[in-house]
Amino acid sequence: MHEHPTAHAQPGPATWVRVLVLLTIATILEVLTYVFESTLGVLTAPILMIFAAVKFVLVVAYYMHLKFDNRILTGIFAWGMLIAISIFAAMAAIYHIYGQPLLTP
Amino acid sequence: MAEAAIRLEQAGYRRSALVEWLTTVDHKKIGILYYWTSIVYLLLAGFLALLMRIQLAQPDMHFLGPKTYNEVMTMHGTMMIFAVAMPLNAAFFNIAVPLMIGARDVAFPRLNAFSYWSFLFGSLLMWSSFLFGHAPDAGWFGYANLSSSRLYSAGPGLDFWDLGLQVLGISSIAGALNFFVTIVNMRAPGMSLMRMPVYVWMVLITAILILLAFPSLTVGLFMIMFDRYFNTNFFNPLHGGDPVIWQHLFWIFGHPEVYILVLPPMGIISEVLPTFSRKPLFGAPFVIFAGIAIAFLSFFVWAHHMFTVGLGPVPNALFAASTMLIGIPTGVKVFNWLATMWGGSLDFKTPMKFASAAVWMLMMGGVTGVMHATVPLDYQQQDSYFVVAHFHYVIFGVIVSGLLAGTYYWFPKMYGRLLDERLGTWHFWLTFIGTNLTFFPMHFVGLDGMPRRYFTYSAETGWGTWNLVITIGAFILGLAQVLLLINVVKTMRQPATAPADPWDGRTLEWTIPSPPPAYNFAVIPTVRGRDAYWIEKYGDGHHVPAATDTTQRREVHEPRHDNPGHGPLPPGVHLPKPSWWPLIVSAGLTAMAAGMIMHGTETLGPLGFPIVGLGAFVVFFGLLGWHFEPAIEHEEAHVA
Amino acid sequence: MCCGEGAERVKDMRPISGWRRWMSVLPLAGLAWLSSGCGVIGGKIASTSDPAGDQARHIWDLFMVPVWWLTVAVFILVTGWLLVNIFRFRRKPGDTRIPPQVHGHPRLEIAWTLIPAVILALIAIPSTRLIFQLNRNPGADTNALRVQVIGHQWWWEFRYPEYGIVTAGDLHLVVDRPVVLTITSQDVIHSFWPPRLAGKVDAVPGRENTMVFTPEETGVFYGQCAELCGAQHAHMQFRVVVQTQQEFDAWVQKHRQPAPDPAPGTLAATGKELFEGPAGCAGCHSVNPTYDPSTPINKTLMVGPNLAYFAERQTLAAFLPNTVENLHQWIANTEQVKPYSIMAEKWWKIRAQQNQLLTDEQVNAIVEYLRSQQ
Amino acid sequence: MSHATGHTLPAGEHTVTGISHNRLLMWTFLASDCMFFGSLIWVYFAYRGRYFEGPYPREVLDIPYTSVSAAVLLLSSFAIVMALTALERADMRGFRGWLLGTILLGALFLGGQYYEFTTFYHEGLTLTSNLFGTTFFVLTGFHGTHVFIGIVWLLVQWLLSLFGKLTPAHVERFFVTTLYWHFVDIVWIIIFMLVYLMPY
Ligand code: HEA
Ligand code: HEA
Ligand code: HEC
Ligand code: CUA
Ligand SMILES: [Cu+2]
Repeated sequence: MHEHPTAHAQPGPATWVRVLVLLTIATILEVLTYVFESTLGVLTAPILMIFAAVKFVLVVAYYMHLKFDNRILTGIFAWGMLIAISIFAAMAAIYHIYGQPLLTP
Repeated sequence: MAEAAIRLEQAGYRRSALVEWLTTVDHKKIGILYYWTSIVYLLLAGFLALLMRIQLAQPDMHFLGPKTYNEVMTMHGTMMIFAVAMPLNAAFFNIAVPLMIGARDVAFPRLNAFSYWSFLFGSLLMWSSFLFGHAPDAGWFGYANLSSSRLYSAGPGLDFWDLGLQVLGISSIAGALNFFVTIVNMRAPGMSLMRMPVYVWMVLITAILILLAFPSLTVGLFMIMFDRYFNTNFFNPLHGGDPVIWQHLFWIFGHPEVYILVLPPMGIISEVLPTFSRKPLFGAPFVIFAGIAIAFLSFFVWAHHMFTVGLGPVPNALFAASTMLIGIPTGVKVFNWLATMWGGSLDFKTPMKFASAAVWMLMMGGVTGVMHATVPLDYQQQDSYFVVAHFHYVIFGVIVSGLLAGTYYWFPKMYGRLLDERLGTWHFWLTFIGTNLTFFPMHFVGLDGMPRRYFTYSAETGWGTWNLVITIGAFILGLAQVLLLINVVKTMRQPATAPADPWDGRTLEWTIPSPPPAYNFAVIPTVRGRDAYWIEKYGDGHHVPAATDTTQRREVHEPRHDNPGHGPLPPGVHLPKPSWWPLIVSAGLTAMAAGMIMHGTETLGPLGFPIVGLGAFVVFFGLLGWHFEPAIEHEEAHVA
Repeated sequence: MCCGEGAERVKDMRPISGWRRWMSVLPLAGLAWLSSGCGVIGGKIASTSDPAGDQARHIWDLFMVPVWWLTVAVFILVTGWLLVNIFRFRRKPGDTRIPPQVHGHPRLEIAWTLIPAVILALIAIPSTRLIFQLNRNPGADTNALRVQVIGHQWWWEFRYPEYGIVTAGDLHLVVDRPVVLTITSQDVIHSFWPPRLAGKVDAVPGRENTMVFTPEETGVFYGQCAELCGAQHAHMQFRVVVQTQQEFDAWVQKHRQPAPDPAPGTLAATGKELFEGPAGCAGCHSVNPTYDPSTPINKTLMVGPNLAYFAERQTLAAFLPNTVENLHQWIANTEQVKPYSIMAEKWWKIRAQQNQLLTDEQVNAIVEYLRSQQ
Repeated sequence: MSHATGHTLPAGEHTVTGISHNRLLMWTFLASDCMFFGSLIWVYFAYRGRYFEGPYPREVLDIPYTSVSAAVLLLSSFAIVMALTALERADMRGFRGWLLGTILLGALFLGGQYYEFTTFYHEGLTLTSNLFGTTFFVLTGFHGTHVFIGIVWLLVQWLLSLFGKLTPAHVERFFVTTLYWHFVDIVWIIIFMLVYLMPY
């Protein structure tokens, strides 16, 4: 079970800076997506989600060391995310696909 | 080796008994605290049930008024779930899990104490609502907007409920984190996951369920709090709010919650049946996997409590299907238990009686669960006594019976004494008969259309006859629980002479004296299979019993030593140090909740926020103190 | 039938002693008793086992076949196996034998995974079919009667938008004619449940639910609120009056007009004056049976139930028989009759505080007036 | 000194997995917190568009402003990971510098949120004005509370290090704090995308 320190290059400030650069670029692209919302149309939402997911993964994998750390931790966090996401996907379906419209007060 | 060490005197803390209990971080003591607190609550909440039963014994009774009835009913349900079933389970987590995995304590002993004190204070806070004449009265699931609007539930009753549950929720989450880490990180060498006792497996799964289920309740309770205190619109239809959102949040928590309650007792059954059948658990990997499957599925069935809310046919059909799926792994468990007994040498000691009855009652409650999952039937059954029958069969029949089995089974590990068998037999039979007499006829009145949460009914409904039977059953059931107390009192008067291994047990807790010394294991054992101790005693075909394998020999059946808690520490063992901080932090937390409740009242309103602030202050400095205090006895006061 | 089966099974087992044998017969005998329906359930005003509407009938049929009989099968399997275990493998005194240490049997595991799966499928398929049938698109029933059902703490309001009629407490329906109920609430969540006619549907504020069924017998049927809605949740009944088409038409005709005013000088006329004036009833109650049918379902007409043709009603205050004595009690003593009700809280108590409770004569006059509403 | 990624346990601790108790606890807690923020976010979404009176999101949300605060929080994540590396290398000056930087960036974010909230209040968006106000303030408010707790926690550690009570021997404990801080950051990544940028 014990994972030996892997052959990954020991991450250090150089890695952190690189990740920061990527994060900044992703954020800029995100805001640009928002600006060009009308041109992108229905694509806006998925594009935004992809950028957010990229940022999310970068922080979790590098800054939070999951990439270098014991796999168990990745498993724990991934299961938490998975359950949360699937419940809320089901909720979205209940509310926005099958849901009867609510009354206007 | 242990012999020699025993004669030394343990240095350090000799405090008064009271202080010792208040500051204890020993999982065994915390387990006992949990145990007795929840047993007292069982009697109190059971007493409330008896009040309800008197009121319902006949049509048009005038024993409890409508409001009082609702308060009694709500407090019965809420306290039974959150202050009896949850903490009674936690009691056995504490009493048994570290012993079963061969650990000296839990991973975070002080956090463990914090869980207990938060549970105690949170539940006392909620009980205290009776003293102020405003107990919560919106049912245990407090449906919005009845619960979320001061228009429909005036007075602080629902505030007690909301904030009390927040404190209890924090207690549960802290406990779950603790046991998760303990089980993952602190197993004895050789105890791989698949060699872990099934009970420990169920506790692990339960911890995960708690961690993933409670946040949703917390969020919902915050919303009710905001609606009540700050006039937000979460559940206010006049501004577009949808009360059904609360139902989703509650049942996303609430359904996993019922498995949080039932999985550990199922684990107890999975320990008791093999022990008293002298056979290993049949298909243990399947039983474990069934537990995992139940837990996973339980997150995707919540809307079966909402079939009549109007979600539409498609969601109803899907949730019905996912709900029915749970019957399959549960069936796997039931059949494996039955197969465990098959061909065994069954010794019907009291724990075995309760455990076998629980298997049967799981079937009884389970099949009515499947009827509820059959949506059209649920259109008739929902919110009727049929549901009350269903869940009392699983709750009383499985959870309480399972925990009573655990009580008789592990009592030697709590007190070094064996409970009386004859009284135990009486206790069992009265409980069994009482349970069925109380909860079986509820099916009939349910099918005859009696809705739950009715404080009275008229004679023309024809519900009177069976209700009388139910009431009689409830009194028998109540009487039966008194026998447990008598049994304990009688047993405690006798000397503590229980052997280390009274039942010819299979797991590690039976290798150490009853009750175990403060440090549990003088030498941490090495584990060679799921039935770790059984293998050492009798072998299992692959392994030679320890008796002939000198390399594995350990001191078993070691005689009890007087006052083991104060024996000397074996070399190299560090015990966690008693601490006041958990108690202080819990008190601060509860003060914050109490302040919030005051804020909602007219008379004490201005005091509210200052007390919240004071509580926050206590929590903050309590945490600092906690942080600075060395965690381990004899440890240099190094600070981090 | 089940009884015979049970008895045979018991014979197969090895009885140990008389009382034990008796103990094992008991549950099976009880089961037989239950399944034969020996008066354990049914026949009462609220029984789901005595359907008088198509929805309740379909549900009861599904309950009996296949659900009940499959349940019996599971019951017999588990109970039987458990009893065999208990009697056959009980440890004899002095027996120190260690039984064979059987760890499992993968093929058995597969079997008892599959068998329940099959049983569940046998339940799930007809169940799903019935779900969609019961939730059928209400638009299809062109000849259906349409009624709006509105829950209030603690009474039911019924609006017939097609006729512009509003009433409370009694729901008038036509036998063999489908009805589409549109259900909501104007305060907290309630649940509309006429057990002999249909299942229940929640009345949720801010939501509009529908329920479709066809009453199949004429008569007066009992209904009640099934979702905890506050102190008087138990006293939130209604009655469904199922009539022939002619009776119903006559009822509608009558209700398009208010009841004629009481003759001047009678006690009832005094009552009317009181009702509209000093007693303060008209602030919450209307005696006009019609309303503007374009009113949205979530807009309140009046705080209290409509009292038009009150004398015709089956119940009073959603739980009492509608008798003169009860009505008198209600007006004179609202707080005692139905504590926490809005009328008690917002009218009776306030009047009591101001020492302005109605005198006995005044109450009599109002009772007389309301009884004249027929 | 040991590297945080190297699974070196604090002195005296032995665990089956090689993961320290604290680290395992924190990750488990974060998995649980996913459900917490998940619930808040979906309630926000269930009510999205059910705003019967103004102000409406697009009237009040100031994207350029919030983009900057989002960047500030990202930067704080960077700062804290730099602090961690410094601590691992026993560079206490660097550690304190980066940690202070993190705290200041966090405070800047909170200040920005405070300013944003007050502006919204002036524009008529309050907790009770409509469902947008209710869900928006509660969601972002809970996030802000998490940030606040993080700041207090970091501040305590910074003070400890000033008095020499937080040393490179405590790198594991500090690592656990950074996990919490990063989590608060990733929650904001999601909120920023879903609440601010997502088209209405
Ligand atoms: C310990 C608690 C516990 C357990 C284990 C269960 C188990 C189950 N419950 Fe229950 N339930 C509650 C506690 C529990 N429940 C509570 C407290 C409520 C009410 C809440 C409230 O409203 O206040 C409730 C309500 C409830 C409802 C909502 C009813 C309503 O309000 O309308 C439903 C609906 O589907 C349901 C279904 C089920 C199912 C399908 C199971 C299944 O897990 C059962 C599976 C078990 C078996 C099926 C028996 C063993 C299996 C075999 C022997 C195999 C062969 C069997 C078959 C093929 C059928 N339950
Ligand atoms: C752990 C869970 C648990 C347990 C063990 C029980 C145990 C019992 N419950 Fe209940 N019950 C619930 C959980 C539980 N219940 C829940 C969640 C609800 C739903 C609430 C809601 O609708 O919101 C409910 C609802 C509920 C109702 C429906 C109320 C209604 O809808 O109006 C009824 C009615 O009979 C009932 C009865 C009983 C009885 C007779 C017992 C008996 O088993 C109790 C036996 C024990 C005793 C009787 C104690 C013995 C003590 C003494 C004899 C001494 C007296 C003590 C002192 C003076 C201190 N319960
Ligand atoms: C504050 C508003 C209010 C006032 C004023 C009021 N009522 Fe009521 N009334 C109600 C409400 C609300 C109910 C329904 C109570 C319930 O069943 O819980 C009701 C019920 C009734 C009923 C039973 C109706 C039914 O459908 O069964 C009668 C009869 C009645 N009121 C008569 C009167 C008379 C007569 C007066 C004046 C003397 C009066 N009410 C004044 C609110 C009011
Ligand atoms: Cu209305 Cu219960
Ligand atoms: Cu459930």
